[in-house]
Amino acid sequence: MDGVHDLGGMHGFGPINYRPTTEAFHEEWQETAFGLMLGSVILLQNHTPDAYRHSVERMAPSHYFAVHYYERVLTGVTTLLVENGVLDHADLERRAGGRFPLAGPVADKPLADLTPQSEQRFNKGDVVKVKDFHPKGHTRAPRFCRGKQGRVLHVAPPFPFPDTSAHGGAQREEHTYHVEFTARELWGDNGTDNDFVVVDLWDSYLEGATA
Amino acid sequence: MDGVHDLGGMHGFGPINYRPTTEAFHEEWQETAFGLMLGSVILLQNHTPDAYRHSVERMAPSHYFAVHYYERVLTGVTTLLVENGVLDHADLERRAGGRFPLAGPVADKPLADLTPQSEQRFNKGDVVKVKDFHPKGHTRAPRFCRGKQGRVLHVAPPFPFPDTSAHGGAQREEHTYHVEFTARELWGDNGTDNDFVVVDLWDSYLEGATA
Amino acid sequence: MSTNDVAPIAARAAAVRSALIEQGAMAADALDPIIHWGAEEWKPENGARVVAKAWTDPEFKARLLADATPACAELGYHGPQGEYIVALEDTPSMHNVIVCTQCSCTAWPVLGLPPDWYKSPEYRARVVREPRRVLHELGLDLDPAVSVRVWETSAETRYMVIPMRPEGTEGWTEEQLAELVTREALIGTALATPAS
Amino acid sequence: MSTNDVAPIAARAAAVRSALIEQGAMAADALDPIIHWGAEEWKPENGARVVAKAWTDPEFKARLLADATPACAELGYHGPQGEYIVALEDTPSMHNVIVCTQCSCTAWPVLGLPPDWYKSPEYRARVVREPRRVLHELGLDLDPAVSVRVWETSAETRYMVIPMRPEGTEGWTEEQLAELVTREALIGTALATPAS
Repeated sequence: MDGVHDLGGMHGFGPINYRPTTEAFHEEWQETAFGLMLGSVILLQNHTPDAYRHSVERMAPSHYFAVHYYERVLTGVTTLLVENGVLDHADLERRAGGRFPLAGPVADKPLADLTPQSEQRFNKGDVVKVKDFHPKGHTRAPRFCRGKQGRVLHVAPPFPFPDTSAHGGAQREEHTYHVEFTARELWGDNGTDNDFVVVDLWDSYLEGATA
Repeated sequence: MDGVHDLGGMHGFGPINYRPTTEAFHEEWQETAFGLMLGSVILLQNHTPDAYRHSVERMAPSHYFAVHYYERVLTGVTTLLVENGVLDHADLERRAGGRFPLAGPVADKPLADLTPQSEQRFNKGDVVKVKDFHPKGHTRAPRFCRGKQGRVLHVAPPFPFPDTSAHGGAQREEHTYHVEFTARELWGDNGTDNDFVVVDLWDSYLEGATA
Repeated sequence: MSTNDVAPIAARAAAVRSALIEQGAMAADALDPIIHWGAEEWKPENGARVVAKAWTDPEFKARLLADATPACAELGYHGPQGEYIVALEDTPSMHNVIVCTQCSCTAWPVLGLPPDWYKSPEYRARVVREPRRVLHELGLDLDPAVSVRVWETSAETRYMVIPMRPEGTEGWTEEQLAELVTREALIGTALATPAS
Repeated sequence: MSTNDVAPIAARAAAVRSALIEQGAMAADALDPIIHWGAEEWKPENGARVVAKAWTDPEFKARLLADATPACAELGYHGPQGEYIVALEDTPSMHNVIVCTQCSCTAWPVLGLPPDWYKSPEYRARVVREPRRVLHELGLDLDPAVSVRVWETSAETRYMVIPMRPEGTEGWTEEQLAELVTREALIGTALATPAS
């Protein structure tokens, strides 16, 4: 989906609240949210990290931007637990003593029309181009690199293809590639000569190109 | 800027709260916000609607999505009044009795490297392509049509070029064109055969193309 | 953003107004005429009158479709956000609908200030991408054979839709016909329909 | 979204937990080991030990750069979000920095759970587009001649940065060297620096 979660390169964001800290959790509910996120692997049939990530992406943008990371985690996980019939939304709201906003529904026809690629099609050094596709469902091709050309730095092992995996589809595996893009390719005249962004991309997202 | 305000085609937004009403304002502060938005034309030297629109775009995304339209209006106008030295932010917060969040600063080097086009380069029926540019500052080429091809339906009169006008630059005028894009061109396999989007685009945003 | 200590929006609006007045930058009643125009003068009844006249006066309709700005001015409708108005004629094969995805531009003199739903992120995001689904949700089901043009108000053109004249209104007066045209019909999320 | 009637987040988290326990879907202590691992076992001290060993043991470094997953496992660091770890070596001409723009993926076994700043929309949006400016704001000024690679954690590879060993640390023990490597150095927003 072209969602507000796909933040790479977006303008309008201000200073980073950079406070190096050592503790993973600041409040107990954050521990619970994290525990549920990992625990849901056991609680949910057909659970995948991709379905979980998509559940967070489906949050209303006004909610997504307003809250702490672990509120997004809790919202996503709870949405999956409710959608899968493990928990009842009304019961949760009764227990919580107020509204419990969940993420929005999965879109109709969430999948892009991509051709599965079970074989490794590219090698280190190859020039590739990211397809300019815009599925309604989950995808891990960041919008900032779609339609852009880069060079394969490294071939990673095959991993389940998230666009189908997030939607209960086949757990097919495809190689991913560390594709290096120049800042000029990505950002035009705002790019700098010696800045690069490396994006880890599944084979289906790519097509061959020439430098 | 590639900002969250540039909403056309973004996924993850839910049902529209469609309540046809007749009154323009529901609360008095909304009237004040609207009055100040138009009144700032008189209060501000070098005021342009483009600078005003950009002031709203510069709001923090968490603020932008959390509030009513007229809070965005008030935030943008007040930001301009403070930036131009007409009002003092601390004084406003004292008067309001709390924090008064304003929009973020204008980016460095906000302008894209576009070639000014004072002459009408295109005519009805021409095929054009929107440049795939990503300035840090104000622009009125929606991101969803950048890099896409369309057909000129109509040539509109010249109007001040917003990308420069918003940033105190030359008030140069350029023709705008009503450019029709097919849904398939914009949205790929999610498009429908007989859906079209017409975008009103300044000459500088476009280049010639062949069908 | 932490919202706990943010001043109420009404207090913020009042702070700006009072600061401008006390500094002498603005007269105490300076905003009154602006607010009056926004609340009372710019309204969809104006656009409805334009549509009704176009339905009944072929020469006016021709002028309206050729250049809507002077045609609307004939009826007294002009001013801010109406500097260049273009009228979009619905036909049996083409439905038009208006949006402003980046802010909420509208032809104030003929449509009035935009309604909340038109300004919502939901409408702005969705109608360009899935217009038929949005229209369906808003109560307007189009025949799949009818084409849809979504007009994005990205520059200075301000649009108004001329909906199709409903059947069964032959012989109605302009005043009667204008009653059929809501602001939503001028935007294109509704049709002009006789009161049932 | 109207936020007035939303239950406090702590109450929402407790509601999910209590519902799962009372329904028998989950044991009362089922989350404890998960939370223990997140809070105590996955931590940047692990990655710091990996870096210190790479600085002092050329053969380990060669194995780490060739395939970091088994190399980290040699030291006992493996597990969720560490299924495929890639180590990125900083050099005098190349600085590496890690981000996950779409969520907040991190190599938990060697970096620990990500810090709040790494998960912020501000970091996620900005570092791919203006890395030098972001690094400057975070206190790291790079020579313009040094190239920057920003690694976007968009698939299943989990990265860790091997910062350059600071000068003047000849003869230090692995334990001493590991003290120089913060979580921020493993992400690439800081360098490994001797305590001044």
